[in-house]
Amino acid sequence: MAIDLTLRIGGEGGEGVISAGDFLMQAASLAGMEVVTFKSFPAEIKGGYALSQLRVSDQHILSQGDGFNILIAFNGEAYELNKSLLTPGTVMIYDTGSEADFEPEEIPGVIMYPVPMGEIAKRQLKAYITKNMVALGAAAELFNIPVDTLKESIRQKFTRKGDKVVQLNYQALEAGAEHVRNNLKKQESFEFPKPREKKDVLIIEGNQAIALGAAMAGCKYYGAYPITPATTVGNYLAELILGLGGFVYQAEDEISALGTCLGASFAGAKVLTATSGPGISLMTELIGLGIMAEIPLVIANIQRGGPSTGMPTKHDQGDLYQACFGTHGDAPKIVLAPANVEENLYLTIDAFNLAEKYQTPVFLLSDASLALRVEAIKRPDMSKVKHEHRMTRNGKADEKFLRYMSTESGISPTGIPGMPGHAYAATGLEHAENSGPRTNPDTRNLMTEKRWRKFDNIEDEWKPVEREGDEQAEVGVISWGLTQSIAKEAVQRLRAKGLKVAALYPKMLWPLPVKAIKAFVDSVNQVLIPEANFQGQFAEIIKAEVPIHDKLVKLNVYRGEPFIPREIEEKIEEIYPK
Amino acid sequence: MAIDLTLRIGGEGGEGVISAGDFLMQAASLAGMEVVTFKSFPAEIKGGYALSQLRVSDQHILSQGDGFNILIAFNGEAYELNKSLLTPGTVMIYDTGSEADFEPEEIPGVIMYPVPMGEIAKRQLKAYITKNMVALGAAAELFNIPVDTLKESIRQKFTRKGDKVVQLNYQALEAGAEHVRNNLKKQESFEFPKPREKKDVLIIEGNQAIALGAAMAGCKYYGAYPITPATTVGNYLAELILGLGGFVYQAEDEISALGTCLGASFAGAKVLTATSGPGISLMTELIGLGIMAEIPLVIANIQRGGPSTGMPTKHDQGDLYQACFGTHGDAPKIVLAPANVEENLYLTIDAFNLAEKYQTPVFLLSDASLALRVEAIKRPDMSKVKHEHRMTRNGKADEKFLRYMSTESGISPTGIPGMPGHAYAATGLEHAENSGPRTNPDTRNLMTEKRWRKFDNIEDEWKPVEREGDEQAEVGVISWGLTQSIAKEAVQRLRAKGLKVAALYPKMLWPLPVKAIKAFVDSVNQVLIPEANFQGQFAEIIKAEVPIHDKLVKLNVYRGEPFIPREIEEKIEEIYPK
Amino acid sequence: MELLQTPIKPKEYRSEIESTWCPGCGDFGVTTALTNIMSQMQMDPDSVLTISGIGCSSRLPLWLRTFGFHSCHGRALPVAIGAKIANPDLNIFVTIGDGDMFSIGAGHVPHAARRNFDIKVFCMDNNMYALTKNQVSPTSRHKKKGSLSPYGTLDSPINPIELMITYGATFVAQSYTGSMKHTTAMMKAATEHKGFAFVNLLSPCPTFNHEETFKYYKPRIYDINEEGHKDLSNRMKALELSDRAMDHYQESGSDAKIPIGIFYKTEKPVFAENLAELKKSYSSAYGSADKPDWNKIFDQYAPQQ
Amino acid sequence: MELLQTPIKPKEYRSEIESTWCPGCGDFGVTTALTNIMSQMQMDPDSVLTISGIGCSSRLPLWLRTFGFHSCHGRALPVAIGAKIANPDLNIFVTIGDGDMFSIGAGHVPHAARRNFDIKVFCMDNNMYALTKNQVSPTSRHKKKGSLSPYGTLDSPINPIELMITYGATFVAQSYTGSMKHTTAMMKAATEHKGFAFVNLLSPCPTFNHEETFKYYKPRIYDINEEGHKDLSNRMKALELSDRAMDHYQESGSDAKIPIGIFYKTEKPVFAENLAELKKSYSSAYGSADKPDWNKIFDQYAPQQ
Ligand SMILES: Cc1ncc(C[n+]2csc(CCOP(=O)(O)OP(=O)(O)O)c2C)c(N)n1
Ligand SMILES: Cc1ncc(C[n+]2csc(CCOP(=O)(O)OP(=O)(O)O)c2C)c(N)n1
Ligand code: SF4
Ligand code: SF4
Ligand SMILES: [Mg+2]
Ligand SMILES: [Mg+2]
Repeated sequence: MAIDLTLRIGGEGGEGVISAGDFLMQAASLAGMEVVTFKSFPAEIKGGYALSQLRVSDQHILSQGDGFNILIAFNGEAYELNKSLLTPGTVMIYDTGSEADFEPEEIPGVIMYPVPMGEIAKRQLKAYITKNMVALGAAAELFNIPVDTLKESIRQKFTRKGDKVVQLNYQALEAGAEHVRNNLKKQESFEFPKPREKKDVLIIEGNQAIALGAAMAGCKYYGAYPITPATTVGNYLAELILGLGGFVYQAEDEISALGTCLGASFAGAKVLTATSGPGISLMTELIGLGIMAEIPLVIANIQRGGPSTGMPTKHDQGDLYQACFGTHGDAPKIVLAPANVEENLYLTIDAFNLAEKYQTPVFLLSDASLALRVEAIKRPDMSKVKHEHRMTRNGKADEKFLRYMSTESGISPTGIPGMPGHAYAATGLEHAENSGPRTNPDTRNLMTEKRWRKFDNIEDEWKPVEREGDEQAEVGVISWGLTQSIAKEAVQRLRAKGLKVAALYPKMLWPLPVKAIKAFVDSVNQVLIPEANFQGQFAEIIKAEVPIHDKLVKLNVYRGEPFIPREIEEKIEEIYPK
Repeated sequence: MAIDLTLRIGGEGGEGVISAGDFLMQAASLAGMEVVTFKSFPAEIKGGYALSQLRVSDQHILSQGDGFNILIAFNGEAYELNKSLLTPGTVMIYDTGSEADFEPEEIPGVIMYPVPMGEIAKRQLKAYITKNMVALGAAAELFNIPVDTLKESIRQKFTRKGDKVVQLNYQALEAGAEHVRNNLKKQESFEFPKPREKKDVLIIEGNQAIALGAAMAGCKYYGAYPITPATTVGNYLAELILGLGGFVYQAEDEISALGTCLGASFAGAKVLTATSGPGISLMTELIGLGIMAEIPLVIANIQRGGPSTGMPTKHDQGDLYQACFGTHGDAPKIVLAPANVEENLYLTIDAFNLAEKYQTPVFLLSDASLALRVEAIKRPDMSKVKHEHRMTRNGKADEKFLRYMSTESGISPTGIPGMPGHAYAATGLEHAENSGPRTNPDTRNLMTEKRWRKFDNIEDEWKPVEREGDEQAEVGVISWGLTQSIAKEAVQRLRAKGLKVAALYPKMLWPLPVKAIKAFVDSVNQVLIPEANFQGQFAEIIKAEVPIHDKLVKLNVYRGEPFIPREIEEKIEEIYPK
Repeated sequence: MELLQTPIKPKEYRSEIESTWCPGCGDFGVTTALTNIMSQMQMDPDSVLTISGIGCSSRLPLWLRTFGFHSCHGRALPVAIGAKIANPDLNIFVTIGDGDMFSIGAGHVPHAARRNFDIKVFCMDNNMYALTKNQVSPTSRHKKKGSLSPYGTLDSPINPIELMITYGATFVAQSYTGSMKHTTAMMKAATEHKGFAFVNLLSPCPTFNHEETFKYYKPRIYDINEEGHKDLSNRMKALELSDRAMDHYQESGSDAKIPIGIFYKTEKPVFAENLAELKKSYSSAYGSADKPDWNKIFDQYAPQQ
Repeated sequence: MELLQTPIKPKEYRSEIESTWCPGCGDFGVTTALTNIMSQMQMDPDSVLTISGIGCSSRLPLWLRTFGFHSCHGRALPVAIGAKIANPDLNIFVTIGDGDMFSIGAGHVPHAARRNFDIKVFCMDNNMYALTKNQVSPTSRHKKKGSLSPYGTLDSPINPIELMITYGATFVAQSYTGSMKHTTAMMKAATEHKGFAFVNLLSPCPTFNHEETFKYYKPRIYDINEEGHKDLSNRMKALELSDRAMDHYQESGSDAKIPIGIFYKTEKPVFAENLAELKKSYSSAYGSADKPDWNKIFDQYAPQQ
């Protein structure tokens, strides 16, 4: 039988919750397992509730799962916050002894393994910070986690701190295991999948995938201002891009960050910025300039809870409206949204290519959960990666150059500083084909239509939608971003149960792939659109184009945590004809 | 028979085109006529094509009209740009003689009155700048414009420049009239309405009405940064508000402008800012803060052509999407749009009251044409003006104050610095009822729902919609902003012809008055939504809520000029069942 | 909310909201100094408005039982200005970070200073961005490492003291949160100053900044006022002194001393005074500002004969 | 586009787009000076990028047959920085107004200057906002009238020269567009300087500004370099000199002289040099930067044993 195990670690930020999870992740992929992580940081720098979750399987994994099989509770807060999920059949390893700040109740059917992790770390190892290792050691012993690979990943992380630190951590691991051997009896049958042949994978975090995708796409300039949860895109890119001849520029604010991106792109570079809602808000004016002057830009919005400063570390899909409609005036652009870490990488590459081809700003909408999710993805094959470059005139230097020539496609050949015979002045003013400012009605009409015409056939030129499930279904699910990966698991579960369910997974949200959505809607009796925002922003955007009002069921969470598959599954079952 | 006369003056910016129009406007209203003006400034500081148009009638006037009866062409450009509108029955007074730069062709049916305005001004009066007065004098003689009132308005304008200047202008006026008497023969029957009893009106420009409305609403702080076409709101307010104990603060940019408004409103003042698209774009982040911290704000967006710098002096209705959806996150707010100058005044007052009542930012969407439109409106009655004030707790100082208490209405009593026992720290972070930052799912859900609940019944609490026309109609028109005043004229013309036509005029665009729109849509067979933007932004917003996809016909202009009534009239006739 | 006892003790100026700062954070000293000063001056907490942007340091207003506004990153000064114009009687403290003030908020600073608003600005300068987990800020030394410049930044730092004097602030001082006495003295002098007052508070971040620590500062600090700088209104002298404030950043002069104390102080009419005068000249324009004669206002727009 | 003749004449640097400036506008002088300089230096127009924000002055790039970017209000510097980092070979001119630079763009200036990008900034200072029809700017004198402050502004002006020196610009000068010779000399010296160069160009607006006119400036202008200021790298001296640059704004000293010339000039590595060095140290990280060994990159993310 397939093994599908989810282990959650909860505790106070700074207690090693996140790093314990990372070691498990490393070890599991070293052992050739499939893995997906889910993490949640507190808003505080130190303290606050942190969560790290690992789902391992010998099969392909779609989402973070519905809950957990095993909880490792480092403190009372972790226990309290997860108590409701401790259902019969789940397991809890928890801190006990002299350092513990809580004492759990007994819950019928829940298997409890008390481990004095704090006490062992403090008294026996004289190093309270090894508490997470003691816990790991206990878990390893209980669930057959390959200790060698665990040690290997610990060694890699701590080796630069010296052998003493590595050994101390090994000891803590062993102490945890020993405590289990001496004091506890395994009362359930959970265990990690068996180690198997190592696959040729990369272990990548969401934001890291954007950074790597950008590098692979030929990005040579990244201008940004730090903001949670986007900063790490730049962290990952800073040295990588230098080795590729590019640069990460930390600007004085987001306006400047995007301004430098516009300048660098105008000068010919492929550019990226990553930010979150507040940063996008500040960039709004210059995004409009990119649209008016037709300058390629890739803008990653790692969404967090809004409005305003909101919840910087929490999951939310509330910035879709802004991406599509935030700029003043009639302002065409492209909006993409990846569903998982692998898509983060490949859609980033697509974003660069679309930006170059259509000479336009392209949004990439990720979010705080996807930013931190770690997956083991297949090693990319660079020979299969395509690179688009903006069309330049390459004409004779003595031919008149019309930068904004109203071509049939709406895309006009451009020039790059340094190219002879291509000099032109870009402007945010309405302009004539030669780029000179002009406000007469005919020019205005010509240019407005040209700017929009570029995108007339984008849905056909680039198939931005996937579909799965029954050709004619009772319920069809449309979702976007991280929610897709969760909806997918729900849909597959229901189909396994024999329900006639289908799903549509648009990767491009704007311009809306209307044809594909129309066709999908026609093929199902009800449409469920689950989204992690209050308004149901994508549902509304679809409704404006496709009259699904009667078929539509919205499902929204806005609590700062992603959907779990079961919520979508249950909603579909609820609306499914009985 | 009713007199309805439209006179257009066209020429180079700086030649007195606009001031000639203003004198006519003044004179006409002094004579008790109904008047509406339409003006268009060039983008250049000096030079460029300027247009001033006056429509006078003895009946109530709705819009700027379809074209003109009389053109006064100061130069060749004005002639060229208006040639196509010189249809049989129209009249052109034009510059001729030694200073003229053009010679018009004869157009069959068009009556031509050559007047050497430049020459008379330069040679006879030795003052080329009086050219516009010579033209006015000629027009006065031809069309029976009351010269006394014209002189009176000239006197009022120039009196502080000294009597010599006044006399010179009088002479120019007389010289123009004399030229007509001596050289031309009236060949048509156009004339101004007869002077009648003076009405108790105010002559007000669009932006001036916002300024006056704000003053009447109790605005005590205006923080802004100059931008065309919004700057004049502040110009009009600067001294007025000082006399009322308030202040106009010119900030270093729009971000700062809105930041100061937030601070002033937090401190208890009623505040306004006015800007245009680029300014709103920069304010986006702080608008979100106003929403999250629930701070009353009135934000007037005097729209111009976008995206980016676009067309600063041109008409456009392209910022509706941004007003409704521009801020990151799920961000509720109110969006109003006035249709004419009088509404500019009263909706501004409403905006202040709504901001206070709902503790929220309120947008007022005007535009570059409405900004410059002049109307004679009824003198307001201050005793009828209501003032809402934000609800404060007024509790005992020792009771626990929960600034963001989740009340049934969603509106929470607030406190103002200086009030004992109300101290709280506003924050853009998600927060608990006591205003402390909090990110747990329950609090998040509670607060998100509270923020939205405020607006659940706003359509019923404040009837933001007018309707006119047949109860069951073949065609129903929905429009917003300035386009309403034009659509109204079209609808009334068609109803006079006996067509079954109705119209809905929403004054609040967001939250969308869904009930009224649904009821209206149900009562008509087709829906026409004319808008001055490319995407049909309001139509799309409606479609998302009300499935009118099959009934809908969009009509869009995005050329930088408002609709004329005939365009809407003809479109309705075109889709009207034959 | 509890009723306050008179005299109000420092801890009564603290709110019920618990601090989220790390143990050992330099910013605790600023909170303590501020509540001490308010207590010493027996300020009515309901007349105090504490305003911040975003950052670790900017959380400070949340810990206080005064009115507070934790606004957006970089926007504390505009918010403060609006509040002060709307209600000149408020005592306004701006409590922010080096990044908030001199990076994203940099554009507001010269304009706030030159207008001489009566606002006290306390900048908690930890020489980097803490809340976003370790990036360089405008006050970071050349070559400092941050998450976006792990090789050491190419940038050279700004000099906050010199800038503020140049901008026209009428009170400019520096202190170090390792010395509660000096910090309190400087913040109090600023609070007592009438006009735009700026205190740069060297406030170590033990979690992320392992260079500019308490240990680093302690031996380097010296008090310029004690050591003879008394001619506080001499702008050129203040500039010269401030010019040396960052010498310790130079690789060559790494044991250079770090000046704390009042660099500059001058008297100038504050914005509110100028505005009050202006308002007075308009006060009878329509009868009275409070109960204006509206028809007198409307008449201005009526066609006149 | 016409082929260029060698040597390229000044007027060949002009584009086909016609100027919309008013007759008599001071900014014409800047355009002329710039085309003269480019011709004197025989710059390849295809290697020149002229960048501006929004304002009358900011229209300048449109009149040139170089690459140009008429960006958004206040954003010329960030755009210039991005372009310069992406292509250090470009010759970058930033041509903007006093409002664009010191009001809405104020936050970018210190950061551009302290990083010493090799960019030439020519600020056309007409002491007000012209394009929006007469408001005060940060360089407007106290009590100047503008449409939003018809009673005369309450603000005191900033001092552009002093600010730029404080910010770390490595070349700071002032000129006056009434003197084509001096304007050209200053702009040329800036262009020849390696590093961040700033020239404040007193450039009257005859349409709206009836105070700071050509007539006003002419008798007040004096050349500091001719009158003895030679020790250009002396920062303190430069600050002292600049301190007096706005004396003519004081009501008491209304016939004070107005200094033009080079205030400050120093040598410092430019950003591009530091960056080139940094890049070099990473250049063989993956084989080569141009043709990297991608598997070497991917290996960094592979679980290792
Ligand atoms: C518009 C915006 N951009 C970025 C951020 C992320 N951010 C929060 S605090 C901060 C820097 C804070 O630095 P500083 O002001 O020095 O405060 P510290 O944390 O060091 O006390 C940044 C970049 C934000 N909140 N808003
Ligand atoms: C975001 C934004 N705000 C405001 C404006 C309006 N605006 C255009 S130019 C200008 C001021 C220009 O002043 P300055 O830079 O001194 O140029 P000048 O016209 O005096 O040459 C303003 C406020 C704008 N274009 N964009
Ligand atoms: S991270 Fe640094 S600045 Fe922030 S609270 Fe902790 S110690 Fe203080
Ligand atoms: S308004 Fe002034 S600055 Fe603008 S073009 Fe005319 S003269 Fe020059
Ligand atoms: Mg800091
Ligand atoms: Mg200017």
